[in-house]
Amino acid sequence: MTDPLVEVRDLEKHFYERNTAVDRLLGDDPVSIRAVDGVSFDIHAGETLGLVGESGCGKSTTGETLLRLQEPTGGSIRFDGDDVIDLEGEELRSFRRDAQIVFQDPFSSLDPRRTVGGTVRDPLDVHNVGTRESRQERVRDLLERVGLSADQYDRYPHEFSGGQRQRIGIARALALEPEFVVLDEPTSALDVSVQAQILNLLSDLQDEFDLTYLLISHDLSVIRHICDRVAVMYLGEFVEVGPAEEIFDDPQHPYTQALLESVPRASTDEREREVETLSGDVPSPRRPPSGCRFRTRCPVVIPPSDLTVEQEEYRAIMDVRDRIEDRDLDLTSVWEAVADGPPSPVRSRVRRLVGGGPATEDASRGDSDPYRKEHADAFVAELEDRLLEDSLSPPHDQRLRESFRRLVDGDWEGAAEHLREEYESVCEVVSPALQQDDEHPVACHHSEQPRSVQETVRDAGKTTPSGQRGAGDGPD
Amino acid sequence: MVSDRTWRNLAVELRRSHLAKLGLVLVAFILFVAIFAPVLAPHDPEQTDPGEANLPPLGFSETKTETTSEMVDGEVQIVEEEVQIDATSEHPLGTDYVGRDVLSRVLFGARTSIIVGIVGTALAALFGVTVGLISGYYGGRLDDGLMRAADIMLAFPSLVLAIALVGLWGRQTKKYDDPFQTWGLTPDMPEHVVVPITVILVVALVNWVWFARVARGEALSVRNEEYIKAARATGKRDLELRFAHVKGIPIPYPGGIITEHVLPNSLTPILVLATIQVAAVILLESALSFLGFSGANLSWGLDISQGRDYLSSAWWISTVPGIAIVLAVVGINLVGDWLRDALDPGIDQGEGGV
Amino acid sequence: MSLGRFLVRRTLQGLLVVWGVITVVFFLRLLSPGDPVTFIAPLDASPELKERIAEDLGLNEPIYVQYVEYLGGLLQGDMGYSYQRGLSARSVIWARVPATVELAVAASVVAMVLSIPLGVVAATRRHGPADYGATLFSLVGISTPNFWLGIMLILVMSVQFDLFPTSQRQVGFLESWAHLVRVDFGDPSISFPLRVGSFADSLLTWLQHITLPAITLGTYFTALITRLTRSGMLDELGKEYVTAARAKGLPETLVRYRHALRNTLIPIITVLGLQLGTLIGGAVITEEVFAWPGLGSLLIDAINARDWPLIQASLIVIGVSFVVINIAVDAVYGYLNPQVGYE
Amino acid sequence: MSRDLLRVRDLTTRFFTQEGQVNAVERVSFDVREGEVLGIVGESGSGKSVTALSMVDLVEDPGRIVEGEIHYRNAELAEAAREDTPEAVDGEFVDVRKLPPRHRRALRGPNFATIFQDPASSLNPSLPVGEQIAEAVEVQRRARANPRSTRSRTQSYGLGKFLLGGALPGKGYLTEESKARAVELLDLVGIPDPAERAEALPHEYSGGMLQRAMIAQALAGEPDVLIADEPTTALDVTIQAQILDILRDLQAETGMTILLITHNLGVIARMCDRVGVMYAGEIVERGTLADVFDDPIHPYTRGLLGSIPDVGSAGGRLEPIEGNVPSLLDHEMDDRCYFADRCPKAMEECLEKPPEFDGPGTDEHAAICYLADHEYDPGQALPEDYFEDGAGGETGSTGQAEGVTADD
Repeated sequence: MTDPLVEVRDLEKHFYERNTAVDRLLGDDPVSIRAVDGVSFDIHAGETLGLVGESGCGKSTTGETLLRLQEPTGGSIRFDGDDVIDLEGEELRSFRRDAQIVFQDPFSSLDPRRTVGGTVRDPLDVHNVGTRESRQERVRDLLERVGLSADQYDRYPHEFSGGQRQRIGIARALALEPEFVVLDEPTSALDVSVQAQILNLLSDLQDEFDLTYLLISHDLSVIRHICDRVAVMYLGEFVEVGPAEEIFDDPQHPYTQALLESVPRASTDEREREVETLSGDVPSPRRPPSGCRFRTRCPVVIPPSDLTVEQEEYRAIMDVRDRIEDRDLDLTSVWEAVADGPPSPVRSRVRRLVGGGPATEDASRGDSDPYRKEHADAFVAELEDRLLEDSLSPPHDQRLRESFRRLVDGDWEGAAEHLREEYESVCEVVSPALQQDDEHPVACHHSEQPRSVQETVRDAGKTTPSGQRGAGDGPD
Repeated sequence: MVSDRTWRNLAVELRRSHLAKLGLVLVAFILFVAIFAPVLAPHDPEQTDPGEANLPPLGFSETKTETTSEMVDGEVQIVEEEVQIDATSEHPLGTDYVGRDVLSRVLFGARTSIIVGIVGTALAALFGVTVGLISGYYGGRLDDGLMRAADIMLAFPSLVLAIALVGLWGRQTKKYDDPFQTWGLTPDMPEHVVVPITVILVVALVNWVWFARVARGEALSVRNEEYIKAARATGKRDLELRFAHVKGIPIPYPGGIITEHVLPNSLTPILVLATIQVAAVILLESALSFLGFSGANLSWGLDISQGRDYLSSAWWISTVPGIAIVLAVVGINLVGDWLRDALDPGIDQGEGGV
Repeated sequence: MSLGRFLVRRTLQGLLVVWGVITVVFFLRLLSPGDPVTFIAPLDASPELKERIAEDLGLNEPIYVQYVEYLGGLLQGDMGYSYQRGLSARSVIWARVPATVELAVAASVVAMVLSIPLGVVAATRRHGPADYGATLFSLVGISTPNFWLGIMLILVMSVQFDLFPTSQRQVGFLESWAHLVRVDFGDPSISFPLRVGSFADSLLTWLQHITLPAITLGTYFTALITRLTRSGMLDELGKEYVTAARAKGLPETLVRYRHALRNTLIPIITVLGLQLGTLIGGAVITEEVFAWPGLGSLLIDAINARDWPLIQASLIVIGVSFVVINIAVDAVYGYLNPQVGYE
Repeated sequence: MSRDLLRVRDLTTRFFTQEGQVNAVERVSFDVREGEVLGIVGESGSGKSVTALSMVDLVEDPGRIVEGEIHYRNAELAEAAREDTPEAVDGEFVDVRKLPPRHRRALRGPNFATIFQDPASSLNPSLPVGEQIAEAVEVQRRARANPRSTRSRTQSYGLGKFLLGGALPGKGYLTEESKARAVELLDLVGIPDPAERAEALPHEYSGGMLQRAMIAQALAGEPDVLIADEPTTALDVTIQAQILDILRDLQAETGMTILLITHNLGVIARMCDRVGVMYAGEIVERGTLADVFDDPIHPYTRGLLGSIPDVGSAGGRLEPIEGNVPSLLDHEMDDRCYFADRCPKAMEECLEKPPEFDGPGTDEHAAICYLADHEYDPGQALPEDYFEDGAGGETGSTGQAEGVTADD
């Protein structure tokens, strides 16, 4: 294997909110959003690596950070052997000649005030390649090559359709004859029929100029059509990487499986196909879940080995536990519901105004003790009814009620601890990781994990299915 | 630079809206008057003629009872006589209390207003847009700092700050000889055009904040467009010195992303604000000269102020220049609306301040 | 982020701006030609008086010492001394503030009451007579210099029809109260012969006096808000959530007032804050035209008389009051727009 | 087969923009059966969204519904309309277009409900979500409270009430019952902890949750027909699956009829019984799902199906449809099959408009194309660059017509 054209190790990109001068004065510590949190991958010359994931998972940020359009906060990037991160001035500009990008939105990627010819010629002017005439000549060839006609040189972007504008964007990217091109959702904004034209053009260009692509997309069918290898991303981390056929025909990570299952197929038998949809929403990157970040939605989260529980029920219990751990419960409205029926508009309006956010100050502690004792059962019942779709089978229902009882006096920590002893999963304690230089690494405790992860699991006194039954037979 | 679509939008909007047509006509008229005042004016605006004082405009000749006191054989007697004062075609809009021709003064007043309006706004735009673009494009602490400075400037109403500054710097003016005079076309007209320098500087200093805010807003939104990222991806610098060789002479000009991509795409709202600002500046200039802070000798505000004491006897001295201001400012505002509706209906309505 | 935190942030930013205002005003003096003493002392001041002023204000010390002293004085309410009038700047200003406040409030009330409904009607009945009327009125309104409008009102109302007294604010709303409670207002330069008569009588006089100036000052403001309301409403009515509200079957009036108008008012309030400068600027001129004994005319007299300490004090009062009002406007904005703090 | 609920005949909507007249929807006819999911598929610029808006009379300036009838089977409505607008009534069907505007507006909510593509911009950003749903409930409660004839235009809510409502909480438009019902609806569409979430603002919701709230709001009036205009286009694929499941369950439980409009053929396959394919403002092919997907007649449908990369198999090269979507500007559309300039099987005869559907009532698989009744005859084929120099050439047609807003 020749060494890869692009080598990325533990790439990180964190954004900081609320750190203006006034915030610091107010003592607000800046909130860090870990958009890209330590991803590693290689791309070999002539190969197309697909980067797939839902919106907000950090795939576009990865693409832009790779090209230094955004400054990485950690990790290393090597392009053609030399390190990209500390490139400055002239060296950075020459790196840019070899690595280019095509953007998503045809209406925002072209400067409306400049002619099409001017836009494609811009890179050549910046690096003053050849003479003014030779540049114009080159631009005319490029326009023809991407399927437009040379005499559209002096037209403005508003005179072209979405598909034609993407072709102009591609022509601009190829102006400096790069080796590596990042395609950031090149066809997401296009109609299906036009998308096919662009995808064909991209693969023709790859063969003709032996380009290396990093294709970023949320559309799995586009990824499957073009890519040789695929990396699946979730909330800033890679969960699975591998050759396209293996990822699509035999996905290992529960998230990849759910992703593939959710895509509706355009065939007549699609109606009868059983689809097990993922529950819940993507958590906020400001407070990613501990351990495996997919555990809050994972349909096969691993219960402690000594506990016998149905996955359905375990998922419900884990959802309740997440909310208690994050204190994401408005106890005041529960008390109101218990005390006098539906919450009165005035009080809730005032509470929202004074900033009584769900998790911060807890008005219930203000009520006198005997009042709460007497209403404790009603409080527990109301909480149970709100949080659980259908009641749990014993002994779990009892255990949860005990935990809710602790919430009666607002003891968040006690309630969380009570459930943690019994139901804590390895998934929330130990973060799975990708096996280095493995053909098809999977960051999930159901699959073979690197040595370091196995040790942490053992230290935490947990066990994983793969640990017991050896590698790669996937979840039952 | 200006694409044919922009011209087409302007033409389409012009055909559609009558107000736009009215606006263009008014502005064209005011500009024409301001440039050719010496040729158009029937009299020298500064030439006084006590005999012809307080003549009413055409169509308003009136009879007035005048009371004069006379010494008639040793006692003071009040004699009332009916006096017939007729407007003359010599002075179509009448004369002021020292007999100067009101029409000529209004024509020359246009010149001062337009000069202050355009030059003042241009200076404000130059400074404001530069600050706004830099602050919006780079953001962060620089942006915070600049915007706090703008807030401080905004804390003073434009007129208040203007008066204070004029109070400090005095009412300096500069004389430029009138081109028509140097070509000998208008011998009996005043040789010099008196330009109130302090007022122009003050107006620019007071209004640059509106340009900074609009430019910053535009730069903030344009900065995230993908064509800016694409430009950076090709290695283009934000700002770099470029030399354009005009007939062999290298003329330096600022190149790079900010001037070649951010500025052109922020021009429309800046252009619309500029038109509104010219109108606002004309109002401000007339207010300053009304309060006696302008130093320009031929200004609409000054005439209105001088006519205040003769309201009951010669109402037209104050009224006519006022109407001229309203016509000019309405015209310019209509042109501003036309530009906004045609080019970028989405611009918010943050009117410039007076 | 709750409303409370948002207000604290805005107040901090406001204090920063207030400090900026004071600093700018203090150093404005350096822009003037000539040495400070001749600049501050009254024109006819004798050399000894000049010496005393120089020593009194510490003009010989380095500038930053003066600045710190000046700031210290300000904090204790000492806003400088007007040598020309022989009065402390604070008392002179304090006596003038009620007149300006009265005028500004009267003008804003006129503006708000007229312009919001006018703007809404113009937006909802597009291309109808109301729309053209409102557009024309608001266009002429913002294009008319308010001093000329004042003079024309005087010409028409007082000279021709003698409806309203031309000038000299006889009795203020506050004074008519004072008439009842016997409060003395220090500054002799305000002449207000307190006529004995019923409260209603003095109120009527007050109304007579304030109508013309209020209309003069209020016209520009009314025209401006009408234009803002109209375009704001048109903007909101074009948005998708209005179409969705109609798709719910909501009656048009509900869509207009509960949804579109409410969202239109929110940005207008912030622009109002900014435009307050225009109101105070306009007040300066209106007071000059109507000889209204407010802060504005005081400032003009001070500038004409080159009474620098008084100019300095007036600028600071105007600047600081502007910033304080803006914070209040932000509070209303925060209450109305629950999204605040998240943007 | 279940009975027809809706019969749309020759629906035509046009936008009168400065660039000229845009024929967004051109004599569209289709039927909707009770309890079925009818899919309308088409790319941007095909007029599918304008069709949806035209059904609920929400086409705003500069657009106007020029002609067309929408017959809606509703016995009670037919009875009520028989007195003042007899010409609108035909048996149990009422032509909604002929009802006075006020009565047409009254149909939105109890009879027709609509959900839109981008939930974030379909809700008022400064009002809590629960309150906006309660509004929809309140409108229906007040509508039902007084009989149809005396229904007040403003439901007694004018400017005065708005000012009062803002000040005194009790006085507002909403009542306790409508707020409680809103919470129930939120629970019905699977939003966790609905009582508390009802008070949150739209920006505190994720895309998926917002779309659920929109569905809850649509259910407020228990409508006969739910018109879903690209309901999942703005959502990620796992969230899209959740929303499609909710729609399927609701449809199974309430037997509600759904008119689903989307460009995603996968979504159509997953949800719809019958399909209409739209191109350049016309329905060019219609039939059951199996007919249209397994043996499509119209070359456009075949082109569409051919150009989708299939996630199931790593197919070879895609066969795209060449050229661009026509601009729909009246002066640029000559009277021929609008797809001819992009059609691989274009023939001489295609230069005249192919025949309309015969009887739209029938259920069989049909397409507006000569290939429907006879084979492709290469002899008659149009030369390759026939449309190159003509108006329809690739460079000739300008970009998207600016004036057209809601059709893509």
